Order: sequence, then structure tokens, then C-alpha cells
Amino acid sequence: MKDVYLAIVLAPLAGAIIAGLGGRFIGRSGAHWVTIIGVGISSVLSLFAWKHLMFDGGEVYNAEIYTWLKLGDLKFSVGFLVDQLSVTMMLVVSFVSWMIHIYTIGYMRDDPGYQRFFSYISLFTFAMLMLVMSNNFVQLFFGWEAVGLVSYLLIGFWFKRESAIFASLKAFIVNRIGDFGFLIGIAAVLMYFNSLDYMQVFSQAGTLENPTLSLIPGMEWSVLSFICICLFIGAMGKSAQVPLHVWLPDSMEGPTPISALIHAATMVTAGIFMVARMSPLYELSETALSLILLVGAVTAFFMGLLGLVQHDIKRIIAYSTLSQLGYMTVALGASAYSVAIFHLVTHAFFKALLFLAAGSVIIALHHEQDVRRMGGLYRYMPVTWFTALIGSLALVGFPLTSGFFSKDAIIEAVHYSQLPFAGLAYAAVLAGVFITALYTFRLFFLTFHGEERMDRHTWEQLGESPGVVTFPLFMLAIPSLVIGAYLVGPMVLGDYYKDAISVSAGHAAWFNEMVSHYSGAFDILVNSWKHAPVWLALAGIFVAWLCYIRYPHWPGRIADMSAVIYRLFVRKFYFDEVYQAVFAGGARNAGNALWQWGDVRAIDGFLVNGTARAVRRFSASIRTLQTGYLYHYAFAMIIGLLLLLAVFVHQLM
Amino acid sequence: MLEQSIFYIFAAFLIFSACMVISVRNPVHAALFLILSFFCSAAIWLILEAEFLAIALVLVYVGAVMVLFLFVVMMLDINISTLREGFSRFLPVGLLVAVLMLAAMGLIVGGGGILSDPETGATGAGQFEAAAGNTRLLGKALFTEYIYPFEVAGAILLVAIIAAIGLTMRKPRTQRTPKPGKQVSIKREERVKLVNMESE
Amino acid sequence: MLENIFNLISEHILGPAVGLLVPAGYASNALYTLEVLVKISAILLPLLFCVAYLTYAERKIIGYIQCRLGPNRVGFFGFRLWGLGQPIADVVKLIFKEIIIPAGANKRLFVIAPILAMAPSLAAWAVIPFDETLVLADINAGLLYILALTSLAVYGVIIAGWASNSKYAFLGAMRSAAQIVSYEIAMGFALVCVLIAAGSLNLGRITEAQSGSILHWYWLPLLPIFLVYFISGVAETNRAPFDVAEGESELVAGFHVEYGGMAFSIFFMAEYANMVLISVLTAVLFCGGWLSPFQGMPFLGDQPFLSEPNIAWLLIKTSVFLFMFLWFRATFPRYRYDQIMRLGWKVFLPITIIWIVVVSGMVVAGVGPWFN
Amino acid sequence: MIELSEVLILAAMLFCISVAGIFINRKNVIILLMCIELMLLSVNLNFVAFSHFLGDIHGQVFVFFILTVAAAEAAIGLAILVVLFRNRNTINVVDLDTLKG
Repeated sequence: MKDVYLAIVLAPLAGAIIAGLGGRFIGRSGAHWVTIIGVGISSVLSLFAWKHLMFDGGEVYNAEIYTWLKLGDLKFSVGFLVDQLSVTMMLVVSFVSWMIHIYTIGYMRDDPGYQRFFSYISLFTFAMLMLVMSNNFVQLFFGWEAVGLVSYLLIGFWFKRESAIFASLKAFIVNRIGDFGFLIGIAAVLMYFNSLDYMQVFSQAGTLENPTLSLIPGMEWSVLSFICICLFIGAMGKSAQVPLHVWLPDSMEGPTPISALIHAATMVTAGIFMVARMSPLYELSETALSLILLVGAVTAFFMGLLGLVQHDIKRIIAYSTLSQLGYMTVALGASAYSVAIFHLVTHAFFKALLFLAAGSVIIALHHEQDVRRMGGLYRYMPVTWFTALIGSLALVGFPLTSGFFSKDAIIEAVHYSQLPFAGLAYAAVLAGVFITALYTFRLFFLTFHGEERMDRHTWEQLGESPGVVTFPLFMLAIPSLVIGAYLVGPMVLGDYYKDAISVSAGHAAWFNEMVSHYSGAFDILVNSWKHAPVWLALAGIFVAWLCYIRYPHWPGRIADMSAVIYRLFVRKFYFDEVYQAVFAGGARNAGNALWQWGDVRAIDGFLVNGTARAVRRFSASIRTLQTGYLYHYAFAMIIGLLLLLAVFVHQLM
Repeated sequence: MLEQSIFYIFAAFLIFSACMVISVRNPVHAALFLILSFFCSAAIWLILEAEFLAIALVLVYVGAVMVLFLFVVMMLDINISTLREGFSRFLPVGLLVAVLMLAAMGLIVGGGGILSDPETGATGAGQFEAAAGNTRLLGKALFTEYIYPFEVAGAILLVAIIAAIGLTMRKPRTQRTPKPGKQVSIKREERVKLVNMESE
Repeated sequence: MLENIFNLISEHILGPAVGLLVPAGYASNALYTLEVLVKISAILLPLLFCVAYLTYAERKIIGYIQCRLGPNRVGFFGFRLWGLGQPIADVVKLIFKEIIIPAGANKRLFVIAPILAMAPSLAAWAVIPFDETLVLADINAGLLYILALTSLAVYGVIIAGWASNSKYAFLGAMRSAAQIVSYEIAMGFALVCVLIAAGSLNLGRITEAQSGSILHWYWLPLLPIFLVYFISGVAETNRAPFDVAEGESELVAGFHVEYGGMAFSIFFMAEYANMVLISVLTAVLFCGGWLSPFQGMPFLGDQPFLSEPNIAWLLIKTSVFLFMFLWFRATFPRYRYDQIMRLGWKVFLPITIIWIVVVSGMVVAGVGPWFN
Repeated sequence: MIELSEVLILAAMLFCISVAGIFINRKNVIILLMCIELMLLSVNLNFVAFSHFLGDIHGQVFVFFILTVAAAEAAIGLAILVVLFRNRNTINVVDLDTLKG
């Protein structure tokens, strides 16, 4: 199986290298063929690996492939840990990525950076696979940074657009903050466990439950909490949790396939995956779990609110992504790692589907992204309309769709959790359901129904997208519909993950209580009407219908009535402004101050020029002594001699 | 007695010529008086049994260094009057300093026999071996005990020579010498130009 | 012999004279002083006489070399006597001529200059050994003394040239000064060779060191130095062919162009006295001084008179060198100034320096009959 | 017999005369050089006197070296003077103050 895993990782890399370095020779079609084949190989092989592990009773694979370097006892190596968790991720990543590769052919048809783009997304796939398949922290960090790098490259893909460059820098810098915490976490792991291998660390985790450390004298922190929080800060950056979420909406400056691939389906889930992977550590720290719960709840609720007021089709979806990531984080905080991963999987499909559908719309409208200039598209783009409807229903959590199962499971898991902030989180996620439905169908109705608001020129050319675009839509729509029902049994109720995820007994008890109410997917479906989420979702859809189909003038009136809140939403709770002022401005001011005071005055002015000036002033006064007349010097010497003689005479007397 | 009177005579000449050196108007005269003072001190050194040095003083200073001085003084077209400015103004100061210094030195010298044995009052005068000769003694000291400083002194002189030459040497002027061969081989056409002009 | 004559004079004439004139307490000092004075005059009077007749000899010899007769009119008491009275007549004429001091000249220095020129050439005679015992001052550093005094000769020339306030005189003085200083160095090194060979600075010692035979004299082992010394001597005295200081053709008469009468004659005498001095020194240093050339020779060396050291030998040798001075003047054209300097600095100086090394080596190795 | 102090006082007088000479001839570089030579002479006189009265030749060795160095100094000093005169056409010390502060 080692060869299979290697092939899974290396096939996209090979595609990326060939398309990136040899793009000029192999041409456009060569570039997309080689990368699609590469990702296709890893996708098919992932499926094979999944099958091998799940149905053929294959062993969990955990081995080092290559030792990179040795430092005393410390070993940095490349290795794979392929268990139920990572194989699921591999499957999702490679499959979604594959679909997006195909979709890209249509979307990027006229772009001059065609080969480059394929190279990037293939490279991204490689990096993401490295991340999920890693069996140690260093490789994890490598994948972590590599996806960050490719993300940076792809957000700034249209590097002639100033906003794209700004967005790519923003994503990069915000991610650096998270990575800093992540790196500290890894360093702490290394310091306390003296190993970077997952299994060795997990096996020793129990010994560190009690020790404390004090960074600030007088404040004792649990080592494990410290490690977990640091690692979670990394996850906050990557998975765009409040307050490190600001980069994700801006990253929509990149081409739509990227938005789908990176910023919806794969990269942003890296944080979720990482926390799930570290579950043996997190289970020992309730502090960290509570923090995760809180952060997730805040993200889920407030980011959803922002989605209500956006006008850019991709940004609306981006805020929904943030909100959904909040849901996953909440699940993690409630120790329902399996549920989080479950939602991750379903979300990957339906969010990718939504993004690609949005991309299809954007193609049709000649790169028009403002929903106020859309409307009534269902007549012209039936396939897109249909798949988008499936995606929207899944996102809302309409019964039977995949989103229904995963989101319901999260809500129930939080409901039974007894950690601090659990109640708050429960309220947040419940409210989130309504908001999700509202903004999702706001988007849907504004885009596909109602008045046709696009300009005439565009209207004349409206039509369905080509096959390479619609094919992935179908391919993603199917799992968006069915995968929830199929997976909810084993993943949530069953023992899908086996040892890949460990939950402490206390936490497992809450979860098992939730599970005990159900016997299967059908059972859940039947009982859904007894729970609030379904009604909330339906209410959200109804309100959206009211506001955007029935009474289109309502939204404006509501906005006028609550101008303050509306402006707060439009300005995204002023996060950007505050960051700009406090961090960017602060850094600039600090730099200016250091430059003006530290460099110009202290070093240049005082130390360098100051010494010179002091010498010059001193010598200027000394200089007047030096007349340059020979006889003055002679006089000085003679008078000195006279004084010496006088002293000598004095002594002699 | 004779020796002492000769010493006093030369000492008087020495002081006189030294005074003249610093007070005469003309630098040439000053140089000549300096020569005289060298002579006088050479004579005094002879009395003090330093024959070699006395003759060396005459040879080196009078015969070479002062010739150089005279050369320079005579060759340079010096404006004497400006150089004499402030002579009378500084005369009292100079005299005062000189007198003060002389008083101090006199106090030291007169303060008690510097060299003589405090008890017997004896000095080492005349202790040189009569037969050896001053030159031989000096040579022995120079070439044995002081051989290294001697070599250094030679090096210093060499450096001085090079420095003096380097400072004063001017590049030789490029001379234009007639070349008879070229003069002979000249052709009439190259030198004479016939011009037809109308007579006025 | 001369010694005895002097002792007789001292005993019978000076002694009583001092006794009559001087208080008793100072008698010995006075006698000593008187004796020295007598000795000095015993050297100088013949010297001056010699100088006077050297001028005659010069005119005669050059005349004959140039197929002329030279002075032949002035004689004594009506006899022509081949013009032997000429020097006396010249002296009388010069003494009675007025000394003209040019306007703008520095009067005192103008007068002192000829004396300064004359004095060293006379003072040098103090250490010249005429005989084993016949020397005025038998000092150890005799050679140095000679060197020092010859170096002083330049002052007369310089001061004369400067004090005359004339550009010709000044140019001549400058030339002369540079020339003398330059050749003095070669001369000094030549003397260093001699003193290394002899191992003494005393001229008597040096002469005695050469005793043995004519081949023991230093002209042979120090042949290059002998030539260098003599030629440098010619240059030192500003004689032809090195007489650019006078340089009649361009500088009229060089440094003494403004001088006339007795002042001029003193310069003239100084020059000839210098010639005599150089000749004597060459004889003493390189040709065995008062030693007989026949000493140690078979046949002639056995003759009692011929082989014995005698003052006459010194006089004969000196005369030979003096003749060479005159011969040079009659024969050679005058050197150009830069050639003179070149000869002094670039030829003589290296030769002497190399020969110092050679002589030192010979002395250390004890080569030949000279350095045992 | 001459006393040591007599010679020393003679040397001291010579020294003081040259000091006075430096004071009063402050503008003429040549005279200044001559005064320095006079000073050295007085020092040498002291050395010779001590050498004589101590019966020790080393004093004279020092005089020898002083003479050497003084000759070198005079040669270079005069060379500088000549160059100076060539370039500035003056030897007046007052005009030679380019190095002043």
C-alpha cells in the first residue's frame, strides 16, 4: 500500500511540475490533461485506499518514508498515517479537486495564465494531501505552510489587479499570525514530548495532564492547554475563525475555482482536520475545548449575519463558508469530532457545488458578480439553477440533503454538551440555521428568480454553461444530496473512525446520549420535524421568499429602519478597519517611531553622527589652540621646559 | 692655568657668536656666526679631550651642514625686513625667558657638585687612558657596544639623503637639441613657399 | 739635523730674549709659545717662498709645453737670470695696488674672505710630518684634522662670491662650493681607505706603515684610491681641468672677479698653497713621505744616503706631484660642470666605497707585504 | 683646571641664548633652524663635559649620535625649506599657517 499512498501524493506534484515548468511546451491542453490525469490518479487511488481500509479490512498505515534530517535524538521525517480519518480527507480532497480541475477548463478558458493556474491547483492538491496524510508535526506544518503559500499565489493570481494583490497579502499575513501560534504549539510539543511523531505524542499525552508552566510569572497554565490553544490558534488562522477570519472574504479576489477548492472545500478545513487529528490532546484540555466552542459559536452566528448584507455572489458564499466552519468548530468544541468531520465532508461537496454554480453564473454574465445585476436566470441556465438549488438546500439543512444530517448532528451534539459556553453555542447554532436559510435563499432568489436586472448586452448573450462546467456540477450535486444519508449511519451513529479519533469517556457519554435517540438515517429523517432546526430553516426560506420575491422593497426599508445595525453589517463589524488602524497602523506607527527615534535619532543622530558631532565640536574648540604658527609651538615647548626646570629646582631646594 | 684661559677665551667667543647668531639682521651673517660658534665649541671639546668629536664637528657641521645652510640662505631671495618684524617687541619676552631659564639652570648646576663625590669632592677627570687615544676609544664603544644604534644612525642618514633628494629634485627639463641629420636632410620645398603677388 | 738647528736657536736666542722681556713667573709659558711661533714661521716662510716660485714655475713650464719661453725678463741686479725675479716683482706690484671694494659689497666679509681661503691651507701644515720627528703637532687624529681643514677651504670661496655682490662671482662661488663639497666626500672616503690600511690617523704612523720598499707604499695596493685622491685633490683646489669656479671664458674670473691687489694675491697664494698641500699629502699618504724609494732595493738600497729616509725625498715627491698639477693645466680642456659632478658622485664615490670593502678584506686577510 | 660647573654654565648660557633666539626670531625659519642647532650644540657640550669629567666614553658616543641625527635633521629641514620657498615664495613663519585649526 505504500506505493499507492506515494502515488496519491506524488501524482498531483508531478502534474504541477510538468504544467508549471513545462507549460510553454505542452501547451494549454497539455497542461490541463496532465494535471487532471494526475489528480484523477490520486482520486481513484484514494477511493481504492478508502475501500481497502473500510471494506477489505486493511490495516491502518503508519510509517516513515524518508528521513529528512536528524538533530541528536530529534528526527524530521516524511511519513504517512493513513487511517479512517485521513483516508476520508484524502478522498474528499482529491475528488473535489478533480472536479474543480475539470471545471477550470471551462472557467479559465480565456485566461493567459492557464498553465500556471493548473500548476498551482495541482500543487495545492499535493500540499493538502501531504497535510492530511502526515504522521508527524513537521510534515503537517510543511503541508500547512504549502497550502498557505499556494493560497497566496492563487488569491493573487490576477496579479495585475491591485485588490487581488492586497487580498493575497492579507491572507498571507493573517495566516502568518495563526501559523506563529501553530509553530509555538509544535515547539511546545517538541519541548514536552521530545518527539514530533503523532503516535508517540498521543501515547504520552496522558502524562502531561497535570504539569503546568508559567510564561508570565505568577500565572500557572496547564501545559496541555497551552499546547492545544496554540495549535488551535493555527487552526483559527487556517480555518478563518473569528478574529482571524478577515482574509477569507477578501480571498474571493481569486478565480472562482480557487474559491471553491481552497476557500470552501479543502484548505480552510485543514484547521478542523488538525483539531480532529489531535483529539487525544484536546480531550485532555477542557479549557481548550471551551475556547473552541466559544470561537466556533461566535463565528457561526456573526459571520452568517454578515452574509445577509453582501452583494457579491462569491462573498455571500464566502461568509456562509465562515459560518459553516464555525459550525464545524462548535462540533469540535463539543468533542463531536466525528460530526465535525462529517459536516466537513458534506460541506465540501455542497459548498464546492455552490461555488461552481456561482462560477457558472459568473461565466454566463461575463464576470458580473453583483447579485443586484442578476435575477431570473433559471430560464436561461436550468442546469445551473437545478444544481444550485440542491446546493442551497443542502446548505440550509433541508431534510434529506446531506447538510441536514450533518448540521442536525452538530446542533444535537452541542445540545448535549455540558462544557462551559455550550448553552451559548447551542443558541448560536440554532439562530444560525435561520440566518443560513435566509441568506442562502436571498442569494438563490436574487440570482435565479425575480426581475432580470442585468444589462441588455449581457442579457442577449445569456445561455447555459458548457459541458466541462456543468459536468462537475452534476458530479458534486449527487453527493451533496445523498452522502449525508449514506454516511450518517456509520459516521455519527456508528464506529466509522475506530481509533483515529479518541474521545474521553466523560465527553463520549454526552455524545452517546444524543446517539441513543436514533437508530439510523431514516429514523433521523422521520424525527426531524420534532426539532427546531427544520422549522427554522423553513422559516428562513419563507422570509427570503417574502423579502426577495413577494415584496422586493422590504429589504431596503428594513435597512433604513435599522441603519446603525445595517451599517455595522456592511462594514463587517469594523474588523478590517480596526485591524487596519490597530495592527497595520500600529505596526506602521511603531516602525515609523523606531525609524524616527530609534534609527534616525538614536543610532544615526546620537551614536553615529552624535559621536562625530561631539568630536567635531570638541575639536572645533581645541582647534583654536592650534594656530599653525611654528613659534607658538616652540613657545609652548619652551615654557613647558621652564616649568619642568622650576619643578626640578624646587625639589632640589 | 693656560688651559683655563684658553677655555675662557673660547667660551667668550662662543657666547658672543651665539648672541650674534640670534641678533644680526642678515641670515648670512647669522650662519657665519653660527660657524664661528661651532668652531669655538670644537675648540672647547678639544680642551675636554674629545678630539675626534671636535674634528668631526668641524668636518660635519662646518664643512657640510653649514655649507648647506649658507647655500640655502644665499640662494633664496629672502625679504629680510618682514622677517625682522616683532624683533624688538619680543626681545624683552625672550630675554626674560632666557634669564629665567638660565637662573634655574644656574641654581641646579651651582646647587652642589653634581658629579663629584660628596665626601672627597673628586671627579673622574683625566681618567682616560693616555695611550689609547680618543678616537680609538670612541671607535671601540661605537663598534661593539653601540653597533646596533650605529647601524640605525646609518639608516637614518640614508633616509635623510633620500628624503632630501626626493623633496628637492625637479624633473630635468626636456631639452631641445638640434639634430644635424634632420637639418641636413631638409628640403627646400618644406621651408620656402613661393607666392605670386601683383606689384602695387 | 734641522732639529739641532732649532734647539740651538731656542737655547741661545729665544731663551734670553724671553728672560729679558717677560716676568719670571710666565717665562716657561712664554717660551713655549715663542718656540711654537718660531716653528710655524719656519714652516710657513719657505712655503710662501715656494708658492711664489710655483707661480713662476707654472708660467715657465706651461710656456715650454706650449713652445713659449715664459717670463724671462725680470732678474736681479741687472741680470736676467731666466726671469727668476718675476715673482718678487709681482708681489711688489700687488702689494702696492689699491684694493677696490665694490659698491654694495659686504665690506667686512669681502675682506675676510681671502683670509678664510688662505688660513686652512696654511693651518693644515701643522700635522704634516717632514721627518720622523719633524712635525709641528704630532696629533693622533691628524688625518681627520687634514680632512676638516680642507673642508673649510670652501668658505673663502663662498663668502668671496657672496660678499662681492656680483652675479659672476656668486655663480662661481656656488659652483665652487658644490664642487668642493662633492669631491670632499670622495676624498674623505679615499682617506678612510688609507687609514684602514695604516690602522692609524696619525700621518707619521701612516708614513711609517709604508716603509719597506717602493712597492710597500700605498700607491700600489690602493692604486684606484691613489688616483681618485689625487684627481679629487685637483678638483678641491679648483685647478684645471676642474676650474669652473674661475671659468674665465664664461664667468670672467669666477668668485674673485671683484678682487684686486693684495686681496686677489691672497686668493692666488691660497690656491697654490693648497696645491702644495695636496701634493705633500699625496706624497705622505700614498708615496711613503720621507721614505726613500730605494729602500730595500738591491744594489741601490745598500747605499747609505740613497736608502735612508730623508726630508729631501718628501720634497722631491711633492715636486713631482706639483709638476703634474701644472702639466694637467697645460694639457686638459676644462670639464663641463655637470660632467664634474657626474665624475664626483657617480664614478669616484662608488669606486672609493667598493675599495673600502676591498681594503678591509685585504687587511683582515693580511694580503701581501702591506697588511701584516 | 676647568671645573665641570664652568662648562655646564657655558652650555646653559648657550641654551638660553638659543631659546631667546627662538623667541625673538619667531618669523624666520632659517634662524629658527640655526637656533635649534645651537641648542643641540649646547646639549652636546654638556655631554662632552660629563664624558670628560666622568672619564666615561659613552657620553661622546651620544654626542656622535646626536651629531648624526642633527645632520639628517638639518638636511631634511633645509630641503623642506627649499621646497617651501619654491612653492610659497616665502619662509616667513606667519605665512605658513595652512595647518592651523
